Amino acid sequence: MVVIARRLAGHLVRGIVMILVVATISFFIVRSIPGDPVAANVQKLIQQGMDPRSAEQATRVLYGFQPQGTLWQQYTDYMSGLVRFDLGQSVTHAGAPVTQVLGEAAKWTVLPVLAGTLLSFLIGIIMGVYAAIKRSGKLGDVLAISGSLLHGVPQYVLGLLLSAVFATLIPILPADGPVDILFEPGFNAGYLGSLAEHAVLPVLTYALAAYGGWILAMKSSVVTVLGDDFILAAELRGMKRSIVFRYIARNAILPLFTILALSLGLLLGGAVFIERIFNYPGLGLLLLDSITMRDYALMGGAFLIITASIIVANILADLFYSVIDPRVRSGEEVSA
Amino acid sequence: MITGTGVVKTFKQRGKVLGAREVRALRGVDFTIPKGGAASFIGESGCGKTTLGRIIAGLESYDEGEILIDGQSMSALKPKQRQPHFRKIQMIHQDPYSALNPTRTIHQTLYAPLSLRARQTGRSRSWIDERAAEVLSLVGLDPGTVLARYPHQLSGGMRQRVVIARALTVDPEMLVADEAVSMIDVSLRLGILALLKDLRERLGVSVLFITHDVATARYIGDDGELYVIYRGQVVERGAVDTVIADPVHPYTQSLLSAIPVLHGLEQPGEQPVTPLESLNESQSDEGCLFARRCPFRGERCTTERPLLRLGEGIPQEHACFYPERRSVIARPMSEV
Amino acid sequence: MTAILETSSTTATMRRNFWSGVWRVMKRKPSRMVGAVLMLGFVFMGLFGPMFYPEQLDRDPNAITRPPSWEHWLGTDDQGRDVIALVVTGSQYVLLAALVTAVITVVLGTGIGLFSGFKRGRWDNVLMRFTDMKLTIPGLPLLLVLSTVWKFSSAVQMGLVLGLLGWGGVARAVRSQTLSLRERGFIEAARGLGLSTTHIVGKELLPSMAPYIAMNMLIAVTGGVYSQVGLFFLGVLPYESNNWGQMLNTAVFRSGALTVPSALGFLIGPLLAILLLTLAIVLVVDAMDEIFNPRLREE
Amino acid sequence: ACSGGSTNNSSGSGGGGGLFTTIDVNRPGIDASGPANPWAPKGNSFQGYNAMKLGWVKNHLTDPNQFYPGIAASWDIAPDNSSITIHLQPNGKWSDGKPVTADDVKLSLGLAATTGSTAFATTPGAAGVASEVEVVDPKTVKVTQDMGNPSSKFARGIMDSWVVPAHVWGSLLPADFWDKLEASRGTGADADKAREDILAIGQKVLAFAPPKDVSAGPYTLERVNPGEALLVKNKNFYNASNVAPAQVKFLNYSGNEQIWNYLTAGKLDHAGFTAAPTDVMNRIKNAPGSNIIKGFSPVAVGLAFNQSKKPYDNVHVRRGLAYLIDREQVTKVASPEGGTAAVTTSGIHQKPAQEWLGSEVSTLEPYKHDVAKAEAEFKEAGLQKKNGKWTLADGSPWKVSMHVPSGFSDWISAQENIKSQLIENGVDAEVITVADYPIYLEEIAAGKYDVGFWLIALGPAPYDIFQRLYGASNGWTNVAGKVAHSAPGKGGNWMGGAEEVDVEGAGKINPGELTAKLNAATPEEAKPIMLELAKAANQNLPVIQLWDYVNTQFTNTSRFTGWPEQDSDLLRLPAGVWIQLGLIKAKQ
Amino acid sequence: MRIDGLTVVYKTPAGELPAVREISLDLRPGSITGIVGESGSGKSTLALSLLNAVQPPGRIAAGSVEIDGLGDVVGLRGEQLRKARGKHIGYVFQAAQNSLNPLKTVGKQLLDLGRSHGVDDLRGLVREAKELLGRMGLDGARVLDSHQHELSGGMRQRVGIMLALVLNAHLVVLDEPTTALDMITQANILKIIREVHDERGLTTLVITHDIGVVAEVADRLAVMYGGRLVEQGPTREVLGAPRHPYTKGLIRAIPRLVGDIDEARALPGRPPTLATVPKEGCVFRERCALRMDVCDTVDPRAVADGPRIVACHAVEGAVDVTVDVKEHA
Ligand SMILES: Nc1ncnc2c1ncn2[C@@H]1O[C@H](COP(=O)(O)OP(=O)(O)OP(=O)(O)O)[C@@H](O)[C@H]1O
Ligand SMILES: Nc1ncnc2c1ncn2[C@@H]1O[C@H](COP(=O)(O)OP(=O)(O)OP(=O)(O)O)[C@@H](O)[C@H]1O
Ligand SMILES: [Mg+2]
Ligand SMILES: [Mg+2]
Repeated sequence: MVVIARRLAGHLVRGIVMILVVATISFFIVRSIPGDPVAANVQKLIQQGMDPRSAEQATRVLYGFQPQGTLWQQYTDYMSGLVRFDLGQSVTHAGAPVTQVLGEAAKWTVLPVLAGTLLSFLIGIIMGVYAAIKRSGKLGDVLAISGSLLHGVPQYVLGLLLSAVFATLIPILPADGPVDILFEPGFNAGYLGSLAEHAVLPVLTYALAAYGGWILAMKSSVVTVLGDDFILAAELRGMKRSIVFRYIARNAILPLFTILALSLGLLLGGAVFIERIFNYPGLGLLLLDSITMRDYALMGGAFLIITASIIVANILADLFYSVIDPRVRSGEEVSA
Repeated sequence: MITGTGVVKTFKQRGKVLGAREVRALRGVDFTIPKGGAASFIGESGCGKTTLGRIIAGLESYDEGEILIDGQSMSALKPKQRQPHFRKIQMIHQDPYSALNPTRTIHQTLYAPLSLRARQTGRSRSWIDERAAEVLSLVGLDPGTVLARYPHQLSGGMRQRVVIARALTVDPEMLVADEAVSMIDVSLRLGILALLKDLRERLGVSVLFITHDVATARYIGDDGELYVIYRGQVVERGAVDTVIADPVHPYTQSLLSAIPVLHGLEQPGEQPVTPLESLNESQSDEGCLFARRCPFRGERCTTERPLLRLGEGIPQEHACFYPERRSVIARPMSEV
Repeated sequence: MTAILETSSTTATMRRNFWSGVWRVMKRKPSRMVGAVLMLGFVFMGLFGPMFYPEQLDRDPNAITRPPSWEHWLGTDDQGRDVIALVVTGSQYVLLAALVTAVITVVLGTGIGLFSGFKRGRWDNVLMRFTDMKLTIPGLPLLLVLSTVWKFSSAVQMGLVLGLLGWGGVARAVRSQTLSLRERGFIEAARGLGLSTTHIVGKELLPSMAPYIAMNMLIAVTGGVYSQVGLFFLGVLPYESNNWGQMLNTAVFRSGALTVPSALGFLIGPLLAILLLTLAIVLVVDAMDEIFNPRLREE
Repeated sequence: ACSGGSTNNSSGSGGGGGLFTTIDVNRPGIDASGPANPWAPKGNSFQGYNAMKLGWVKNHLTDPNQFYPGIAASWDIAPDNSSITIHLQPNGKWSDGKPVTADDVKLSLGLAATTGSTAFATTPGAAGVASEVEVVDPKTVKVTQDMGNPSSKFARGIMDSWVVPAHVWGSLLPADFWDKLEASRGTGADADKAREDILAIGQKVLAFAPPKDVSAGPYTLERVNPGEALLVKNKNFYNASNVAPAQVKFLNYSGNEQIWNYLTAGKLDHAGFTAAPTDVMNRIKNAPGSNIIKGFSPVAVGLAFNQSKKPYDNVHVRRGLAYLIDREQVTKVASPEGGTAAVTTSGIHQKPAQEWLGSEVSTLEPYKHDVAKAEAEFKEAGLQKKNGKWTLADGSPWKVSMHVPSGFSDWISAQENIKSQLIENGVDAEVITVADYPIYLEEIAAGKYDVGFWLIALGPAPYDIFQRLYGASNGWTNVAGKVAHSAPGKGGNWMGGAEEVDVEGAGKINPGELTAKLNAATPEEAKPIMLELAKAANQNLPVIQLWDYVNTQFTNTSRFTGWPEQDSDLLRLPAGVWIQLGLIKAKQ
Repeated sequence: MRIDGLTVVYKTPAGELPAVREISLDLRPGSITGIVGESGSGKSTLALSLLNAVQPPGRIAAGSVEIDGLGDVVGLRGEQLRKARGKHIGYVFQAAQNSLNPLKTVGKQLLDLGRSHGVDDLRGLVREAKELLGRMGLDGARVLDSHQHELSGGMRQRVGIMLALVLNAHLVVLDEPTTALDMITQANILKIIREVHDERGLTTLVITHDIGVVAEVADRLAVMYGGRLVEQGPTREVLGAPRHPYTKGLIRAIPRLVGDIDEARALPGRPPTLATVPKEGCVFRERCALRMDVCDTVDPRAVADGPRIVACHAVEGAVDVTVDVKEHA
């Protein structure tokens, strides 16, 4: 327990430092972005029919939410706000706190990412075991190559292909946002059904994209474990196949849990493509929008939260690992 | 000649974040290896033999103490200046496979140090080739067949000879052979031992032999000295045959008792010594390090640390308050 | 003297053996041949493809986003240009950028990994903390944010940025390889023999890692292709010449490839190119895995 | 004086019920946490549905001051534009049952002043600003214009204002607000302070989230999720009996391609203007019930030159390019449905041009696609043709480098097409996309581009039309009615035009000053000025007008009927206005 | 246990090559038999084939392994085979260091073992295990509660032995039980093996490359070379008077603690690998001082002389009392 607590403390310290560093980086990157959002907004209003002067005034009001002061002042304000979980106000959301906007979007990223990851994880590890057992046969080859291919193909290619097939050629699945508004939100069949229906394509894309990685990781993990002496030893002791299988599975899955947590974190960042393709209003899309709208605070916040989630996932992965692996639990170094 | 006095080495295992574990690998070791002489370090696994060997070969730093090579103090020199001195001491690794670069032919392996030497002494390319052939012949290999090969095309014994040949390219004054034969087939072992002995006699190279197998130590040269090391401390030191025949330290005695008896050929020793419990690294450092395992321990042993000394009419140095000769080793049937 | 002659001749044999080994590995599975052929195809396409087309592609304002036909196997784009011609001419930008990405990734990654793993100590600590941080910051969002600051106006610049962002993984891997090789006797022996660091790194370490680095390089190529195509697809990057990502973007967001099947060819073109490139690299890496497997060389 | 148009008073069932599905194309992303606040950029206030204005601006070719009734049932505009008296709907009510009163209007106009509004600008000397808002009786408000710097658009500025309930929003304005507003239009420290205060209030207004949507419109907001918003019928709406759809579903706009999908699937009852490639358009047309209504859109796009850069400083080069570019082809490739190739380049959309200039239009040079003429112009400009390629006078290479913000699909297609056309005729060209619109605007204003696209002819007010050509972008600033000009490359003059231009048939004119005059001119006064400016634009060619936009509205007749006619002046208004006016009926 | 004509082949790129060839060996009940051989001589392969557990790409090509009360193991399949393992034959793994599941405590693995073999009285099993561990000088309760990484090499090896014996197997195979242990631990383990063997009346097979180990514990000694058994007999006799030239050479090559150093000699040449084992004739001839022409072509038969069996043409000629050992193809 002491070991875990110590690890936790260490991770927290490092995690916090990382987040501060990332926040600093993102702050300065974001501030150095060219392009004048004020001018852009004025032009936009003019094109919508407002006359130039009122467009300017309207824009001034709007951009009053932009932080003021020297760069250094802005930076210290930003950092001290960060400590209070205050990421500033979003310009495009008329001064709504960035955290609130992010929270709203995060829901819609977490849902499909979680579902997709878990789905692909389950299927991936099962197929990975197969691929490992049949590794010298045709089936193993096919599984491995298809795994590599899926792993290799970028998400947007999968997303576009799925979209082209299921939303364009045979339009049986929606690709327009997360849920149909007509259903009263809550725990009712209509709402949940609509939620599920809308989630099919994005989740499938996540799942397919991640599945390849799982199958490869599981395969190599199982192959390693199969080569471990204790498996042969268990067989030679006449252990039941089911028990031997459990030995293999548990030892093989263990390293994958770390990757699982990591990939959850990474997927949050990679969600941009899928959210763009399927109009899923999550963090990725929010980041993309905030960039085109030059909503500095929102952009910085979205970037930060995506990064922070990865850092947190890292920490959780490590802690989880130390809970399930007795070697780590007792403080012994285990090489990944 | 190389001498060491009070060499101390402590490994700090860096903990994850907080706290570090210390391993006291060497606790003040003195040794002298004369030019052309031989010395053997024996001891249980983890007692610090390899560490000491590496320190002597200049591959590891030490925390305290002094090492003199031909009278020159190493601590007084800058790392760069030490190098030529340490080059006179070459290490022969335990695993002859990993000691050779699998991607380079034997010729390439030998060529690199030779060309360095040729450059330093202004000799021609042809000298390099002559010398490469020469060192190979010295270790009993046929240059014609061996030079063009890759390590994996050679047997373990041949590889080990190549390793020795490579060490010879820099005209070393001393070879440090760390478990140099333990990974070599039984039938070939003696060949390597004989080779080392031969090199000693013919080239005047001194040999430091590190092993846990006392019998092999004897084959390097019966005129050599045997250092029995226990938990980073020399507990007995003397001429090889003296120590083998008349060990006085209980630890030496238990080491020798542990040597299997060739029942058809030998008669077991009369007073075998078996330690009371097995080695436990974390036990206290107070008193004699061996006290807890020693069947003969007295009162003093738990409170006071015995130092290596001569005395009590015993020809070898020993670190025991109650030294006593015991006949532990097996005797050939013919002698009985 | 004889030794030298013999050595060179035997090294030649060794090399021949190596290539025959390669051949054997390739032959073992026909898929690998497919991979190699595809790979060569892409290299050829990147190098010479554009030569087969006029600098200004033929266009036909009366036949924009046409579905595949005999004349245009994958249809036409929004300017009435042949999609295949676009894929081929667009490959140069994509592959060049990917190559630059890969080279920088591998050079930086290997350099830093080697340095860090070899020097250890403080530098290692600093570099690895830095690498850790790079690895933690998700690439795509960072690229998105960076794309607003940086004008990736040429393929080389694009590759440069992607490379600068991408070396973390390789550095990590190379470092751990270096650390494990360091522990191997032969590196220690080389140090004991007083061989120079240049020799140790250049002649002993690098060759042992070469296959590994080569594989990383291939994978970095795909990474490079995906990131830049992805960025163009999202439309956050300006472009001057056509490339696959811009094609995807145009097809989806301007030509309605996801709305009308007639423009689907326009979408399929670049998608197919990416799929085939991935396939080629997957298959080749699969083969390399075995070619460089020491167990195979044992035989 | 004008009076409000008639509402469809045919009482009765209105063919009620049904779900009306639409999309707000002007605002990407429906934000689930957005407040029902018409000023908030991501608010969930939908114009014409749950957000009401005093009146709804008609899509008129030339007159900016024509409206359909909204909160106001009728209005009287003083002949000299000095005031407007607004009569509210007699039985106008908020959705919570409270009546809509003149106080609500006054508060709303105050709120408008804080967030930036034409009629309530806080800059000193601004044109067309209200000097007083007077509550005449509970259902009547009178607003007076400050005649120091009048604008013909004054009435529009008032009528085109949101109205929100005072009992919900009242706390936002401090008691001394109107004095502050007054003060803010002056100069000096007090005025600065007042402006600061108003700015601060404006921000509060923008961020204000009413606890509940209280609307005087036909609908109130029921719920929102990130993709969609649902509105339900407001029983207290003054014309509720004529509002047919019981519910309105607003879809999220995340890109044109998505609207295309909805339209081809026949999902939307109405969608505003969305550019679509031909194939897509054909599919949309083939969707069951699909109904496309086209009408006037007071915008045109032009290829603008930076005259500080060679060779674009030479008018013959610009003319040569005008001859060389086949505008028909460009339009066909880039915006076949959303635009018509500009007949000529006058700075005015073709339709109002006809109204303003009448037969004079034909005197303008049409710049019909003509390679020979183009070459002649190039020669005149001193350009040389070598090996079939045009070079600058000194023989150095010439490349027409066009910039375009990425994501502007029709513009990109157009430039790609222009590029091909130019190259085919020996003029080297390239298209460079710019990451996004903000950067594009910043860089074009900084004079970094040689050539780029620029929206022009933003009608219907004459001043607005030419301000795009002879306004800030070309060096003229109009502060408090005083016109000044900056030299090319300075003070935002990125088009690099000279202060005076020679116009055949008019002599030397100062187009900036002429444009400024349009602000307060009556239609009769405006006409000759418009002609002079059109000539200037036509001959001097600061931009080549490529196509005039066509407003394309997509509707679907499967579920509802009563859609506006082609070219209706309702077309640029959201369907919510059509609904509240009682036009839309459920299909029987 | 009787091993008869056992041949095990591995599939390699050069075809199927025998790693164990026509080995016949009797293990007398209650005896400890030691098999020595250099690396690659086929010891582990032989040991695995006794449990019919040769791993692919290897397979048992011929021969039988008869075990009293079980029949021919080579013919066993599936459940039968599984039940035989552990219950009838205990196996102590070559790398017993790693023969435990790193994620489970020893106790849990013990219970798994019990369940696998249908032991109803799991408490009894635990008690038995503690007793065994205690017998080997360990604190049973603590060890059962430990994970693999909490045990030292010697302790793990003892746990391995415990797991092999806890189901009352009477036949125990130990593959390199002391490799990678240091001298003192090795001595301890060997002592334990001897004692447990005697107490339980086991039939034990110890496989090692170290003659010393065999000499210390085994009653009978068999020498393997290139996949063949070249000599077998009572340990003391074989060591005292080796007959096969390989055995002789091997014994001569052992460094000794006393006596003349120079008497020790290395064997010339090097041991064969799977690919270099001669297909016909004597496998040892390349390194043999007594090589004759017949050695090149004819496989020497294993010839018994009392308790001793030798397969060498040179010895065959010298010994006249020859009894044929069953020959199998
Ligand atoms: N690099 C290192 N970091 C930390 N501890 C180390 C390191 N090298 C050795 N040690 C520790 O120092 C002690 C002595 O190790 P050393 O390798 O010298 O023993 P040895 O006598 O050679 O053992 P063996 O017979 O197993 O080779 C051991 O406890 C070991 O764990
Ligand atoms: N999976 C395999 N595939 C091919 N050959 C194998 C395989 N396993 C073992 N061999 C070969 O079979 C021969 C006998 O191997 P085995 O492991 O039985 O030897 P061993 O006597 O136990 O050696 P060691 O002392 O190294 O454990 C060796 O030549 C080895 O190379
Ligand atoms: Mg060691
Ligand atoms: Mg073995």
